[in-house]
Amino acid sequence: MLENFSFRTIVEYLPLFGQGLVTTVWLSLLSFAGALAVGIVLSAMNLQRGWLFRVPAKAYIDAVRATPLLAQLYFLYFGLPRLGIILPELVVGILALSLNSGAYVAEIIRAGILSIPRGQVEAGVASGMTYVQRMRLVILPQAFKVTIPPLLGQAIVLVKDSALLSLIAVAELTRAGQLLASDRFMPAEGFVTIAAFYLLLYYGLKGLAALSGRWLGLQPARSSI
Amino acid sequence: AGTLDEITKRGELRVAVQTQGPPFSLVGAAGERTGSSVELAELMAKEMGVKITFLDFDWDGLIPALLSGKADLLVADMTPTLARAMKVAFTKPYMYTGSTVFTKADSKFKSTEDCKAKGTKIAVLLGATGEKEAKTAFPDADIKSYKGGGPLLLDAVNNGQADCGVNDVSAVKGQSTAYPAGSFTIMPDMLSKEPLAFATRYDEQDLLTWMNLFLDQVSLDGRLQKNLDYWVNSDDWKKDH
Amino acid sequence: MTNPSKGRTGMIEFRGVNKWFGALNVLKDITLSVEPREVVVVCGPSGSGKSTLIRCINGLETIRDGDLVVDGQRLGDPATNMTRLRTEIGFVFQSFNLYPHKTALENVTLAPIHVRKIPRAEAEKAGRELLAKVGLADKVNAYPAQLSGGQQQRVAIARCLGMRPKIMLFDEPTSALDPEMISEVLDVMVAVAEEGMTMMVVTHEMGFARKVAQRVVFMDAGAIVESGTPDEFFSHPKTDRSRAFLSKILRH
Amino acid sequence: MTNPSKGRTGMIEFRGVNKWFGALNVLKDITLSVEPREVVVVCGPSGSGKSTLIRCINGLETIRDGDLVVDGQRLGDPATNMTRLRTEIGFVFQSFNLYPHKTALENVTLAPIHVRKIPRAEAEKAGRELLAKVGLADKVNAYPAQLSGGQQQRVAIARCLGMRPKIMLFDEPTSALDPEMISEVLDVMVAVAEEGMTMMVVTHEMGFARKVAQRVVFMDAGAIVESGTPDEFFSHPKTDRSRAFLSKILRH
Amino acid sequence: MIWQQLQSLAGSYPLALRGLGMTVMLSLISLVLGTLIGFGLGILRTGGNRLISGLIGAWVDLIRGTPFLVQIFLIFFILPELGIELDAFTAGIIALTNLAACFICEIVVAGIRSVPTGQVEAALASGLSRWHRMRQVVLPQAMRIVLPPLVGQYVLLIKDSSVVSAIGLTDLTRVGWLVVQRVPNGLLVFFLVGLGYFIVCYPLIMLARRLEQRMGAAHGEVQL
Ligand SMILES: Nc1ncnc2c1ncn2[C@@H]1O[C@H](COP(=O)(O)OP(=O)(O)OP(=O)(O)O)[C@@H](O)[C@H]1O
Ligand SMILES: Nc1ncnc2c1ncn2[C@@H]1O[C@H](COP(=O)(O)OP(=O)(O)OP(=O)(O)O)[C@@H](O)[C@H]1O
Ligand SMILES: [Mg+2]
Ligand SMILES: [Mg+2]
Repeated sequence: MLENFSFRTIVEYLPLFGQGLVTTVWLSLLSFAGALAVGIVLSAMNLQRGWLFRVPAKAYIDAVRATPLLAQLYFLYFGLPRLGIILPELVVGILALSLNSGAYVAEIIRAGILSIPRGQVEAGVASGMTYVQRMRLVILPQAFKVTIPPLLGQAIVLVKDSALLSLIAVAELTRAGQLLASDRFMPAEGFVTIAAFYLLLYYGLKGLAALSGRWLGLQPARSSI
Repeated sequence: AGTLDEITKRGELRVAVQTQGPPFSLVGAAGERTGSSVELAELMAKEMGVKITFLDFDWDGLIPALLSGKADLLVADMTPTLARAMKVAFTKPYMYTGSTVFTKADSKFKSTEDCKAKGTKIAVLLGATGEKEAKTAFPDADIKSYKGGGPLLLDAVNNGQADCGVNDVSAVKGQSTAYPAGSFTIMPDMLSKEPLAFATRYDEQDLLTWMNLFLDQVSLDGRLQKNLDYWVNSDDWKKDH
Repeated sequence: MTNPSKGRTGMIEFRGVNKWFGALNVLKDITLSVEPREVVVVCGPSGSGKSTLIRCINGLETIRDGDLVVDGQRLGDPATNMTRLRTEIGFVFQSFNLYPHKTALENVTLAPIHVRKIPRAEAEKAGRELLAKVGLADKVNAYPAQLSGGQQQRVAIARCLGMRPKIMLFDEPTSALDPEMISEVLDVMVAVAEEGMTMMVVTHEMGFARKVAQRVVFMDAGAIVESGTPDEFFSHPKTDRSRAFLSKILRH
Repeated sequence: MTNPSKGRTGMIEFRGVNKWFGALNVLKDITLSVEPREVVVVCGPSGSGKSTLIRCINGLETIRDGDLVVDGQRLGDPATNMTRLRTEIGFVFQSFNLYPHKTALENVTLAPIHVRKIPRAEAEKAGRELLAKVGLADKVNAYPAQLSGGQQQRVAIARCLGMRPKIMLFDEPTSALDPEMISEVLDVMVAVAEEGMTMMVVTHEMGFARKVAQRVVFMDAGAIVESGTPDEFFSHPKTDRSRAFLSKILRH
Repeated sequence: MIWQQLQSLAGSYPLALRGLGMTVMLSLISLVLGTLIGFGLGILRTGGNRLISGLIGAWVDLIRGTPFLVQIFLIFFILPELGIELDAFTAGIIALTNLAACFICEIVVAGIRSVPTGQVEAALASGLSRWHRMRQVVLPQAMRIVLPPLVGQYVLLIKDSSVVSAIGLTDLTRVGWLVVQRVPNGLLVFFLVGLGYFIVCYPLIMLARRLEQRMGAAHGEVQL
């Protein structure tokens, strides 16, 4: 397959890959925004003392983590119409990605909040702040800092996961490669190109993570033991 | 030494299949691999006097398997387009079929013409020839490409995620049997007439020649027709699988 | 700055207070009254319950039985609004606990703006004055990480003063500091005491105790073992335990 | 226990040592010689380079220019086996740095078993004796988290002694301790000094300096500003900087 | 109709069991191998050698940054062109092991870096060799940080193993695809597939949470 590797065909398909890339980027962005929303709500529920909110949030997070995205996607895609809800594929896809990533985001936020030293909470309590004030003024701004890098890690996962949406007829990046593979029978060209584009996105996000780390003044990791 | 020598020496014919669904290639209730194409391949191995090994790939893996030499030939309900033939060698066609349009029985889309309306949601299979044809036949429609086989197209149309589906007529007929009779309307007119063929590599000329001869033979002695009558032109297979 | 409170009773009144952590009785039948404008130093061996004692006063720990009345309000009483009460009590931690994401000035103004609802401009003006008072006029916009330990602790004290509390509690405010920074913090504490603040200070800085405390309270194993003026306590400790303790901390 | 070394030169010899952290010159032209069996106390304000100075001796920091000769071996010389040399040098940290997942005895025997290749049984016997010597015979099987700070630091000293080093370095060994625990650690250090160990001790415990040090070295801003016997240094500090420093740490 | 589909599904249980077996087998082997290799890579990556550390870093990035499907294709279909012929199962194991090793390497690196500098310095100061420092001092402490995300990563890898169906292995997800040909009810079929994964993964998630709580308790986790 490699000896006849045809760069010309790749160039010919480049506009298609371009469109796919654009779709992947904006649907990932939307899904990530959704995941943040879902994650914030879930982690807020998860941090409650009472079981009423905590238990459903935990159950949801576990169920999402323990099952493949594919199953979740089909669950929504085939399941919603049975309830009479027919949504466009893109919407279902973004919903599935948001609901899936949201569970992971919730865990990241929770870990971030719990990483804030006890003394910070006590300082807030001692100066007469209410729970909401403490959260808003003391804990969340600090937790925000420590959650940025893992959140960007989750964004990387989400971008790669979005490839699964090609299954429900969303024309994103992976699909462009599949098209090249099936129209021209050039799988190597198709998939290597996809890989290159995903790698590009990966390095973009990684660079962003490094930059944000520097902006936020996080310590660079020690390099050797 | 040619591929045929190799196969004989190996004592094994390696066939890549894609399990697209009835009637060409499916997995029966007990997990057995069967279908029209599958039985033809088995017949080939029998005539060669070797045993057969099926390599089961999804669409993504099918072509690489052939091109990388993991499989000797590829047996699927595949249309030999000219673009594809730039890469792999197709046998002569062993049957003709074509894409057709189907809708849910009580749909407001009653004919192929109805489906040409702007914004109609049309389900096709990713990479299948039906995808191309739908694009030309329904330029104003909203074409949705699905992966994972014909039955999912039926499911999408049945659920209302698409208004119509376009797929190989034999596949639609075969696969709609999983639904209560009369669930779907299959339009009588065809979007295209297409051959189906097996594929192998261009560096396997001996095997290609042999396969063409095989197809001639089985159509002359009626075994091909028997296979097609059982699998494609009737529901007889449902009784056994 | 202070606001001497309602007549008879002490500003802080422990009456037979007990506290348990699980099976451990960390405060044993504590009875203690601190008058308005009084400065009380608490000392004792590690684990004797000093921190727990003062943390009860602003409700960072809850007590099991006995009464604890602060500024006339009984803790644990449903009628007592703890959040309100806490605004009357400043608490200085051993480990400073400044908000690392806020500048010195923001640390000082955060609670006045959001809890006392003082207009930002006014709060900032007061904040600058307070920082100047603790000798940090030039560090107004520095973040905690840019300050030495002694400077951080002085910001923490200014942060408490910003709420104009009636009571200030200190939990070993100098023991996380380098030796040369201890005096700069003690100087600020002395100044606060001299303005008439009611203070309870857990510390082993005996120089400070001699200078400003009206009373030294010695705790051991959760109980108040001895209590008296600094002179009495340092010159004539009454119990073996306090003698042993003093010999250890004063020897080197 | 000690093993006085090869004749003329000091056990530790700094000759014109310089060290930079980036643009910061943290050690400036340090020249200093420590004789076998000598005890040298290093003091000075925070950030003056005291820790850096003693960390260079066992190669926890590397120097940029100048010579540093320890026990006759020049650091940075390819012929010098640092890992070997380090076994001759015990280092006691401010924050103890006991291995939290090992018991007191395991902390003491880890290096003897794996580095000195002493049979386990023998190492454990020696370890128990050492723990007894620092007053912790009953804590042999306790984990660090179950020990007080003073106890942890005593285990850390025993851990160093277990390697039978020729030199012991201490970096503020008591400044993370509660006041009553300081003396128990200082007592152990005094005992070690009295057995004739070569020691360099960064500390502000002036009682200790007066008692066992032959020399006090005062550092400021990376340079050795003054050096003399404890009596000279405490009674007649020669420079303004040392006077100012002493007034701060001795005042309270 | 649902009833008929359920009956038809029930008939496919041997296939489903085989698929589940394949998923478990693949995951088990590659997770064990991946853990060993991942620890090795992690230790090398935190070592002093910049070249080795840089190479490992670049490799991990490459693997994390590209779709697993592409990796598996390269190993199964392209390696033969270099004369390395692998059967599908071996190729699947190699691809998954490599993926696991790369993710685990990152976790191990984070764990090792979380061990306080003082611990390493204490070990250095007492003359412990690099191997003993790792073995006796750093790794045992790093495990506290490593274990919970490690188990969490196992769950992700088990789910990723479904991609091997592209090279012709019949794992649990592939069984779903095959069955849906005959029983065209995506909701039902993939619900059951999800259930299969849930049965394998949920205990691991519980384990990860238990570990996290144990570690958290040791650190004194707080209520807000
Ligand atoms: N949250 C807690 N849970 C259980 N036990 C606790 C808790 N906090 C403190 N203790 C225990 O209560 C006792 C008193 O603790 P406290 O911190 O009040 O002592 P302290 O006198 O302040 O000591 P130090 O000088 O070390 O600060 C100790 O034995 C301590 O171990
Ligand atoms: N790893 C490092 N990187 C950069 N600068 C450092 C590093 N370690 C120490 N320094 C700087 O070097 C100077 C000397 O530090 P050192 O720790 O030796 O001082 P010290 O006298 O031990 O102070 P202290 O009493 O606070 O322990 C300080 O200004 C410090 O900020
Ligand atoms: Mg305390
Ligand atoms: Mg130091």
